Amino acid sequence: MTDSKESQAQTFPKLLRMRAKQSAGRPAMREKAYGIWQTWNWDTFAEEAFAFAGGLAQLGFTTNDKLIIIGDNRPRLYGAMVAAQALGGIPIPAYQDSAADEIQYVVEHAEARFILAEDQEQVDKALEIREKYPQVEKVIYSDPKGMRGYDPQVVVNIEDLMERGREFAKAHPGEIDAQIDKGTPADPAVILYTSGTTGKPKGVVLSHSNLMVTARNSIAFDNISANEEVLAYLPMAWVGDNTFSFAQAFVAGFCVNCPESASTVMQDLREIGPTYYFAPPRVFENLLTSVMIRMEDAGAIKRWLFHHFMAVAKRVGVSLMDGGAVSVADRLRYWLGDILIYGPLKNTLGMSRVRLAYTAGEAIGPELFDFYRSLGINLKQLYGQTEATVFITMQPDGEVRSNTVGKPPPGVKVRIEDNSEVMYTSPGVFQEYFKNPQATAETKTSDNWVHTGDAGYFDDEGHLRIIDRAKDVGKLNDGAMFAPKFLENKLKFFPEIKEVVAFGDKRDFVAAFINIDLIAVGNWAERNNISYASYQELAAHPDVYKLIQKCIQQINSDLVLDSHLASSQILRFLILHKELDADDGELTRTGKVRRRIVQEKYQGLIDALYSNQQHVDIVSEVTFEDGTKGSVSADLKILDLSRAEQQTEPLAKAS
Amino acid sequence: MPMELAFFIEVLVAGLLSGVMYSLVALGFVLIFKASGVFNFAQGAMVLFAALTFVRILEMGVNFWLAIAIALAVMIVLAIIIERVMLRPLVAQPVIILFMATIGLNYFLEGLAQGIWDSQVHGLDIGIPDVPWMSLLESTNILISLFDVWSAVICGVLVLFLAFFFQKGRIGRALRAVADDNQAAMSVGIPLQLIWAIVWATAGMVALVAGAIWGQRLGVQFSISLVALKALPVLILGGFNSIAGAIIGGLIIGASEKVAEVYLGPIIGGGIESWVAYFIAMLFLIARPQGLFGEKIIERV
Amino acid sequence: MSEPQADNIILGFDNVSISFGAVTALTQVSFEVPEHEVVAIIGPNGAGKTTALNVINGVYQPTQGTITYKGEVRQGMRPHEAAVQGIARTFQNVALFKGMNTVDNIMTGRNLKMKSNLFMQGLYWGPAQREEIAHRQAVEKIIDFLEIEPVRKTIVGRLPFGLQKRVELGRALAAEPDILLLDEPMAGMNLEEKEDMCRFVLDVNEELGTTIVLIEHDMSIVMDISDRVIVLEYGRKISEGKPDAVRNDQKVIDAYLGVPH
Amino acid sequence: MLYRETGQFKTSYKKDMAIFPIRQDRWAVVAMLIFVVVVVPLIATEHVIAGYLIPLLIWSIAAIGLNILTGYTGQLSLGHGAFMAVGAYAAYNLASRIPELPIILVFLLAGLIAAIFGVLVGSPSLRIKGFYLAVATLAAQFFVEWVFATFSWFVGGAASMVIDTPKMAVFGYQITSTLDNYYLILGFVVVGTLFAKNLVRSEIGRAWMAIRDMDVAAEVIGIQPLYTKLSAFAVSSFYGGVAGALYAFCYVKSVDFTAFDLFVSLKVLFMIIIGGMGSILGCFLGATFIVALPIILNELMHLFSGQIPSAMLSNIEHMIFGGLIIFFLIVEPHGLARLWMTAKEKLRLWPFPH
Repeated sequence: MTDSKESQAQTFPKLLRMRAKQSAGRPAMREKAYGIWQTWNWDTFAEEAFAFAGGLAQLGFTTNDKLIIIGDNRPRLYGAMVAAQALGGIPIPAYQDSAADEIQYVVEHAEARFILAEDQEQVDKALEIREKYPQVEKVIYSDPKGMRGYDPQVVVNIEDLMERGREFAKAHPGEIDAQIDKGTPADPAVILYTSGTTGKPKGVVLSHSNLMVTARNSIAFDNISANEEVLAYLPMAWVGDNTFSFAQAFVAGFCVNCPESASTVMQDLREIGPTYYFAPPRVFENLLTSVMIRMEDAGAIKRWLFHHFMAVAKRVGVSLMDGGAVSVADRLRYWLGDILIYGPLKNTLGMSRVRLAYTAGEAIGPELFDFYRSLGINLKQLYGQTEATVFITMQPDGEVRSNTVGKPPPGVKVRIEDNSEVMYTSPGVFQEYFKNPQATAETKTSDNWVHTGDAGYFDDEGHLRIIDRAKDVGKLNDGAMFAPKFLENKLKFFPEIKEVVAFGDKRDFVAAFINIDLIAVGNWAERNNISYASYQELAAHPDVYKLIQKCIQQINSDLVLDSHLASSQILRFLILHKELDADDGELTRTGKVRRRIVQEKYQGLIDALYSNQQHVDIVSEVTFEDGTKGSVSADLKILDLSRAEQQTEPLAKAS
Repeated sequence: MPMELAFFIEVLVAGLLSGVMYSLVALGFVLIFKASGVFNFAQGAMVLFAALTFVRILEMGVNFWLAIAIALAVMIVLAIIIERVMLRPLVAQPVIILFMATIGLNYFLEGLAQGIWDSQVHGLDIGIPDVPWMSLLESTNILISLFDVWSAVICGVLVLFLAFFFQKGRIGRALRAVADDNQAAMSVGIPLQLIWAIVWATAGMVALVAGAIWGQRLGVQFSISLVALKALPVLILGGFNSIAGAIIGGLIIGASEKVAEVYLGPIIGGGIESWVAYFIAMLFLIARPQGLFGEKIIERV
Repeated sequence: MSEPQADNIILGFDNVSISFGAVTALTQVSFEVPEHEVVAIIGPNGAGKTTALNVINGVYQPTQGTITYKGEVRQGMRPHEAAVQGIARTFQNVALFKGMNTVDNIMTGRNLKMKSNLFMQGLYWGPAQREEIAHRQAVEKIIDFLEIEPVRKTIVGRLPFGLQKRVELGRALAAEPDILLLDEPMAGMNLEEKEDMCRFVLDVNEELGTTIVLIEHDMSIVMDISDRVIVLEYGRKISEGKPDAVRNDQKVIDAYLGVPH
Repeated sequence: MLYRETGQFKTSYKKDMAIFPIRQDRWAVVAMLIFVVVVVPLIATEHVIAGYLIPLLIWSIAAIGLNILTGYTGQLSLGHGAFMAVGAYAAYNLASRIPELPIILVFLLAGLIAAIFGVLVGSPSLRIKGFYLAVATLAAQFFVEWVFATFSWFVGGAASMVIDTPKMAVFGYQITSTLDNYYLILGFVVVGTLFAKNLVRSEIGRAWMAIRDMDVAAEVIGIQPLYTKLSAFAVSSFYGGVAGALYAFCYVKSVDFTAFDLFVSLKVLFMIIIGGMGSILGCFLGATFIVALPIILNELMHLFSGQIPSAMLSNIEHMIFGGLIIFFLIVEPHGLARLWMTAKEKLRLWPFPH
């Protein structure tokens, strides 16, 4: 991007003002609402955003004020981010499915006076917060459904506010523009509260420059154009969404599409057919699981076609994409497969038009990764953090590997500490943790290098490989390295296994908790005439134990081949009686296991794993959907596995 | 008796006598409609099939009564086959689908009947002389064919027998239960399939009688399959699901059709018997949509 | 119990009786429905509740007595005329058009507001197309309101019962009625669906000011959402009033407990 | 498989409510149009066009008419042949008595006259329903047959009761060749199909279907039963009338009351049942099936044994025809259109089963 005007626009309000002129008539945002894709062009989008800014100003919103934004991905909420920025304020998107008390911490910590809540549900949360934290002055809502009987002094409709803004702009022309002009690149553009695995969330302050420069660099890195279509379906509070659906969209000028509701994401994805797609490994995994389950029900011919051509794709698909040597016969086979299977499959997955797809957040199973790539979807990995404004390393086209996360893009420097921890410095390095200088100092060195907390190394090709959280990497009692994440990810690639927590640090051997995948195992159970009433019942079934045992044995025999990890074989396991749940604090809101909390909560189970017991009783507390708490008790079986021995054939040894 | 009056009575009685035949055919429709909700369009083809079977067996030199018995057996077998092959697989379908199937059946049976027995005109003599009833002619100056009287008597007996058979007794109760609600009837153990086979076999018997009588009149040939259409106005008038309606309706239609044909026909062009019965029935229906004996339908919502 | 003011009565029954042959379904029933209220009709099975609704919207004509609607005594009104006059309703067993999808079903509710003639519709040109689109917009608002977006284009025959009830409510709402008759809107629903349905009913009543007459068996729902309750038994009104008062009425308790009389 | 809809999103109701919202369908329709307009005249022999395609197209129009009444509105009719007859005779009388009328207008007026007749026949439909109404339409069928067989005024006094149709010209261009007739009919088919498709997706179409699916509920939500049913009768018999006129003028080139007997009514009914009730596409599929079936049966039987007497041949044809109808109703009571829909759905979901 060498547009001179664009490089002058160094804050998002300025950039939007420019887009409104330069890209008028081109779609900026769409939202599936009332049955069709309602479209905001850049000019109308900007007009609404700045009208809202005017309205906010009328409410007394001013420099350094915080605007808490709670809701699904909606054009108006994105507009509100710019509106807050235009007045020198800071938008703080919050996770929309968080409970009121979780958001309350953010509101209080940020000392916010204004909350923008998407709909009645969020307004109720906001008012609940306000009861305990009356400093909240106004709650603005965008979806008027059910909104009656609320105190008009506190609860305000965004449309009314925009109207007031427009009147204000008429009465004071140039006022908002003047405010926008005051903004500088170093101003904070957004505060993103990271849920973190421990302790209270920290507010990562990112400046306009952070977002804009990294966006510009990444756009250049992948040749992203103004013609991309993306689907904004991941939480606005997550840094990735801020980058992909906001910063990159503004800089490149492409169109962001907001799904109708969480339940229609797949359908909306198919309709839009994004060209640029982002999803965490979990989503790709779920999609693959659903593909496999749906194929189970297909007729024999279709199943045969599917498996036959998927085998072809597995063999040649990836090298075709990477420009490797493929025989003409295989090219022909792949072409036929594309007509019969890959094309239709991508179509049903909504990925026909995907030109560029990224996954990040967690390691992705190599087979999962290769599955998508072999279909001809240009799926790549990147490694990033909120503190880095996402990008630390990215995979360049043609250098995509399943087990590494790529190279640092231009502008980013990465080094590995002696304890294997990865550190980086880049234009995206965050300003500070909001109101937390101590944490800032712990994470960021004075010369702007950031501790990632991840352990990794550069391989021979110069690609970074992340093994685990630095603090989680431990040692077994025999001195061998123990990287739980690595084991867990390997196991999680089995569709039957949803979640794994592995233990082994300062232990004699590795043991694990397993969560089965209710859909995949349920389907398997149905086919095998195993009846069950609940997750708990299914999880405790002896045949299910056998099923999982087989998976683990397979992993064990893989591990035995790796000299560093041979000791990490899982020798005992149990299947948890409940699914790990974010509502119970066992997972983060982004779905990562909170290892420490799990360890504390299930200490009894861990002790049992390292005893001779063949089963163990457990009573645990659960939080139901309506917020009430209850307890679940169960008697869990523990299964032993024999240690796999390396084959003593000389060939295997030689390799 | 004056000529005009005698002539009118002649016309009226002839109409009534042919009306009995309409009643019989209409009864075939009604029974099937009550049992399965189907308007059996193949009734005409069944008449043709039964008559052809009968006449060809007779022509082989088989004894009259044996021929009747064989033809009847054929019609019963046919009914069972129809139930097995056609009705059973269509049990849950909308009535219009069943109706269409009977039209298909109509084509099939026409083809089958003429394919097996050929499509020539076959003369048939069932032993009733088609001569005037002399004593009546002499005493009252009214000319009525003995054949009409005898065939009316045969039909009338059959009609009364069937009406009794299907109104009273176990079969009758079962039939009514089926007519009210297929599913409910099945759930209390009434063998739906058996009921269907019985009503279709009965329709086959009706077809045989109608075919035999009409066959002597017109010769057994394709056109006697149209006789069944004559019964349709009776159904409108009497109601698709009323046995009594079929009887009374048949008489009304028979009489009024003849009267209209004789007195109205010459005025407006003749050949009006193809539609006039329908018009009479229609006029009646507009006044009373549920037919003569149909119950007023209270629509439940 | 306070008598409603005469000037805000939208619907009145005065000594209404109806019989089918020998069966008398309603006997001299009188009541009044004040505008903007939620009125529940309750009573044991066969009490004549559905018949009362059928009389209101013209499916049946009363044998005796008069019905006053919007201040005028009504005579021989056909159901479609009632619809034009602002009376909409839903049915106990869901009477959707099973061959059509959700959008089209709700669109039929707006048919009476559509003016294009047949020829223009066949051309689908200009005003006819604009009219279709305008009404589609209105229908989409209802779909949004009832939260049935995911099944927008699903043939309603394939929907679960609870959703069908919602679509049917949508179809009734599409006519923008002044008075909405709901025949057991929550029958056959689970608790969550019932709660949703209650919310919709109250929203309609409060946001649009629509008068609602509903039949419901679930007493807790009746007590929660209705302003006024009418109790029928064997075609006669045995009680009427505020929910609390009716609940404590001995005659009602007897009727529900089945005390012989 | 071929249906790849990813990326086909609608940003306006106009696009969402289009007749063919899926791009692949639009291509298929355009390809079909090019085929029938350009390719068919190039590759088909005169015999094929005159003997097969022209009747196929005319039957399609007739089937659209009956499908509107029976498939969309749920009013069973056994008198569609009567409406066709009225159209044919009306067209003949208009064309021969007022020669200056443009022929297209003649056909449209003929349709209109048939529509008026249809409204008359349908007028009892408010009171009588189901098979009663079907028998009422049967009455119309017999009545019309009788009228045209009895009064020679309708054929300009011709004693044979059958008469040739006059010559036709469109905007001064004489319609003489088979291809001229083909294009004239094709024009009616295209416009008529579009018109019908628009009707069934509009207010009136929804009213028809509402009456069909649940007439009490339809009335309760404000649909006037009488107007709705009569409009269906009117539109239905309009199409029937135009089809009848085209049949007489462009296919058999004479008006003959025996050409529109009860079996014609049944034939059209078969078309919509086999093609698919409540589907415009089904009208074409059904007409194709009914036109093609005897041809195929004939060819097949000639192939296997040339020496079967023709009477026997006709009987076997009847049996196969009737048997196929029953078979078809058992296997797919919703007709070819439903089969097509299912196939399409499968193609959309391919390789997944659901």
